Amino acid sequence: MSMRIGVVTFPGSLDDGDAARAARIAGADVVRLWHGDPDLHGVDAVVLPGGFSYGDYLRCGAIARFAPAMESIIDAARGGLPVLGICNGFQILCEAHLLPGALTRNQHLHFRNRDQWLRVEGTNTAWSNAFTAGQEVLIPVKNGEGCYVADERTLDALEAEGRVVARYIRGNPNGSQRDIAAITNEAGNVVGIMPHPEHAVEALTGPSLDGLGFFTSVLRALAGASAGANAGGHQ
Amino acid sequence: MARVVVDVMLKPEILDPQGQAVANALPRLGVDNVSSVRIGRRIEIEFAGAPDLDRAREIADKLLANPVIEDFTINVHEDAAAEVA
Amino acid sequence: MARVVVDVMLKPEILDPQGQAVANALPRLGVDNVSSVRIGRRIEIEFAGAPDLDRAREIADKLLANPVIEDFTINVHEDAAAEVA
Amino acid sequence: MTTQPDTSAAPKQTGFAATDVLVNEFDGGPDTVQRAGTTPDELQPHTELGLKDDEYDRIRQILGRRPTASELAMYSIMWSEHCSYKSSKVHLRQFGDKAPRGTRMLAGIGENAGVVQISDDLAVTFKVESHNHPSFVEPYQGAATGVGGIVRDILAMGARPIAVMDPLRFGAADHPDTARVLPGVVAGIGGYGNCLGLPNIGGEIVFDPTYQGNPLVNALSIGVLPVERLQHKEAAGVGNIVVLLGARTGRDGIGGVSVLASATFDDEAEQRRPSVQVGDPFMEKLLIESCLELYDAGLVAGIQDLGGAGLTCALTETAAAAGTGMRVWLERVPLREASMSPTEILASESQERMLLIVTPQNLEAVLSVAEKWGVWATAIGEVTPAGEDGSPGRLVISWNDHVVVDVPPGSLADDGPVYARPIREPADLILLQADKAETLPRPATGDELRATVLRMIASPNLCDKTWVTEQYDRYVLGNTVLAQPEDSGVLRIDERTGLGVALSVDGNGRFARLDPYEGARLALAEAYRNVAVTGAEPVAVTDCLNFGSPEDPAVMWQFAEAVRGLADGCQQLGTPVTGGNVSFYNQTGAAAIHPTPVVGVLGVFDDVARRIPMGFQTPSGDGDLLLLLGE
Ligand SMILES: Nc1ncnc2c1ncn2[C@@H]1O[C@H](COP(=O)(O)OP(=O)(O)O)[C@@H](O)[C@H]1O
Repeated sequence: MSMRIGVVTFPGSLDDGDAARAARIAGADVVRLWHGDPDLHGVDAVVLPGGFSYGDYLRCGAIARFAPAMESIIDAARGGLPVLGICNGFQILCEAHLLPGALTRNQHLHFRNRDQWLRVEGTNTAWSNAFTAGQEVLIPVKNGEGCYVADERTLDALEAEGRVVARYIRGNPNGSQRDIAAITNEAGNVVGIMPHPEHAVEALTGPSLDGLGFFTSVLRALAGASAGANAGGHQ
Repeated sequence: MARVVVDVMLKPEILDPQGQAVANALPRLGVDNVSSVRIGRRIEIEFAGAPDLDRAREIADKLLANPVIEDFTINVHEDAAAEVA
Repeated sequence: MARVVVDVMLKPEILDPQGQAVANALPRLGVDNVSSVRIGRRIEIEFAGAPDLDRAREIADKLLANPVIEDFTINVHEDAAAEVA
Repeated sequence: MTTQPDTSAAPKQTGFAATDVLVNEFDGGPDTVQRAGTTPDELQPHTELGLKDDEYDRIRQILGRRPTASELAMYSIMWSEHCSYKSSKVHLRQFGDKAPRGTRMLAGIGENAGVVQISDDLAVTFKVESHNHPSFVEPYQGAATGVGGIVRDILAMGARPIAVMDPLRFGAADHPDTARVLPGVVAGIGGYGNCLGLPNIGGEIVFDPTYQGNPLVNALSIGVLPVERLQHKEAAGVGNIVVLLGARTGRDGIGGVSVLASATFDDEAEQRRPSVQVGDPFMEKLLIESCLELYDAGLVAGIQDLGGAGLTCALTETAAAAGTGMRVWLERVPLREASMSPTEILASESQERMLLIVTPQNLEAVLSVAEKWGVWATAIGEVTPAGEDGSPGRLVISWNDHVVVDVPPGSLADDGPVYARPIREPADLILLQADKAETLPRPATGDELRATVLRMIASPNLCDKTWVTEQYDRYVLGNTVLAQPEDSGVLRIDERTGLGVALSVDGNGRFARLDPYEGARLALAEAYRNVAVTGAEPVAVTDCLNFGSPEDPAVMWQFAEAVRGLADGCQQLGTPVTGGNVSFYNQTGAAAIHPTPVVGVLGVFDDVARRIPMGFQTPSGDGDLLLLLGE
């Protein structure tokens, strides 16, 4: 049975259709979720897409975090549901305290869109297990507030626990501390990533196909989990 | 040490999408007694020597506020002792 | 009418690129006695009835400020009579 | 009940804005139709509102009395150059007369935007428009609302907007004013377009001192629609409800269109600043989603965007197009400031609003879609019958039981003044043309050639534009096949079939200054070539004609020549002009900008996978043959 990935649309979500397309190309069934609906319709994983939810007025992600769908997602994520936040989705996950730290205004103060090289480091997550540690990938960034900040203790902990999922290489596009582009929570089911893997899934429209790995990862993780469950669970 | 605080707010007749977005979000937090929210900028300027109000006004006028759509007010804060939450 | 003002500023240890950009631009205006500029948000909340400080604190805490990077202060302004520039 | 506009709350004198003259309507309430009948000799500020004496006389003739304050404001807006095309109309006719409409065009000049069929079931709509003057006054908001405005034109045709482009002209790159205007304009275009989720797929950045006091900010948008979703602006169906959808109405940009875009632009700009509007791209995004949902549910009988001329334009155009009348209750319009007068409500340029015509049965459903998306929707009026003798209906607008407007809508929308302005070739043209390129020194040695090439590459007009284009999202929506640094933007329209389009915008003001006829043809040819070399078949043209004051015969000559050139070029290529925009009064004092026709060409691909990018293809690059085609 194929896996069902939910993609949430908030007012002001922009890359929701693209996230859905990427999940579909990866082989998932896509379920569109509405911010105002607390019912997650039994999906196996959730993507919080990029965009400017609620115009990103006040702070990016600050208002979206209180959407009824988010309340359910926060609970489910604590229970292990795989959740990927891309760009605005990453900001929402930080605002919801599912991930540590915050995303602030790019240090050069401009919105920046470019094709960006990343090094995937943490491959033990639901969303990055299809990569090999150290693999270099090319994925578009496009954000105005993508500068990741956290206190030194948090940053040290992220590094020590292998929770930095990806780092910017060959140039940091926004001033993120320690070149952080993506992180995960302790359990590895929740990942926030500032660049846009959903825009690197087709040769015609993207700079590479490297983004697909994030979506195939979760299918692998889910398949592994259900195979494990069928086999009577993990040791 | 003294600092000068410049508060920059949109002129009252100018649309404030930020404030509106916050006001619209409040009912979801269970808040229903707020009639309006306006969002502006607060800029704290620290001077090397004595706080220089005239200078601050000049900076505000030229750099901090956009006179087309914004007004500003200036205050001196002797080591800011506002009620900290 | 009374309004509650919430000032949200980045914590001192968080880099403020906007403030820095302003500070860097000052010498070009001939200003050389400013030692630092920080830029935050000023949020004016008007209540339907009496100003509700507790409510305002709750809103600030949950929505207006992100405690990871920001601090806030709250004040009540009785029909704002600050020095208008 | 008090009906007096609260003039004490009007906080400021805004220089030359319609409201200052009109808000002080009179002691007992607003200026009503009834009062206009009994006070025929009351002096009215028509000159301040940009109406000529004979134009004012015509209004009195049409109404058989003096206009009310609100009516006067409406005529001044609708008969302004910007809205009425009064100086350009006689020339623009050539577009329709010369180039064949073709079988693809579903809607053409006169609609909000031209619509071109690209497959059995899909069509695209595209148009380029100017927002020059507002962008000089307040670069960020001017440019942002320029994008917002053109996107609503596209939306009004029934299309989902899918991309934007931005042809820009600034003064000298090292001029201090350019340092103020350019970053604001770029940030505004990016801020609005990025937040709206529209990829930016190309544009132009040109520096020339001619634009120093008058930069050009043109914005193009393209949208896609199923053929059967094409929308119309007619307020058809007597008894249908008029619904205002989107943002609340405030004192934005009152007098903006008639003042900013229809008068010579000079130092008084300072005083006109308050007529700037602020854009809210988030609201526009909600407006787009709610309109599309309404279209798909078949709930819309007619629709018109609210652009520069606000409610005035939307009400009169929808009614005039249908020949019906309309009854509007202005006090129902949701306001940001309660103290607004009826005239202000009619003249407001508040952004992010649309006017819908819906049947009474559908009203509930319309309101609930709006509620779902969190936008205001308010029934403000209804469609009324045409006259019993078959004459068009009347637009009757009241405000708290005072009838403040009672006009034939066609007299505002269609029967404005038309001028055949005098034209005269600029006196300096012969001298300019005599100064040929052949007289310039040429690099004679290898070193000189090298130095010339380096200087050219480093010049602001030719250097890398990434510092601008990086601020625009080109990926969103996931259908961008080519964008910068390519000469055309290419979009996939249909994921299943690979159907796609190419778009290029080009213009060359320096060339047009030397020869506006050839300059316009050159702009067309360049855009046409840019589209053709991607592999797309060019099928349609849009244009934005940026010129100085039409009251200057030399400018008018440039305009006439450019239009003639563009129309002839389109005829020769067999490609119709589907829509566009005229921007006059681009000048500082007596000095007009270079005549700057900006031309956009749309091309179609059956399969966009066959597009040809401009770079050499790796890995096969080695050993490929280079061929030069043409003379
Ligand atoms: N204002 C702009 N907005 C978006 N794209 C732009 C803008 N200006 C230039 N571009 C893009 O940058 C690229 C290079 O521009 P330019 O140097 O003007 O190219 P060319 O001279 O070949 O027309 C093109 O793809 C063009 O579409």
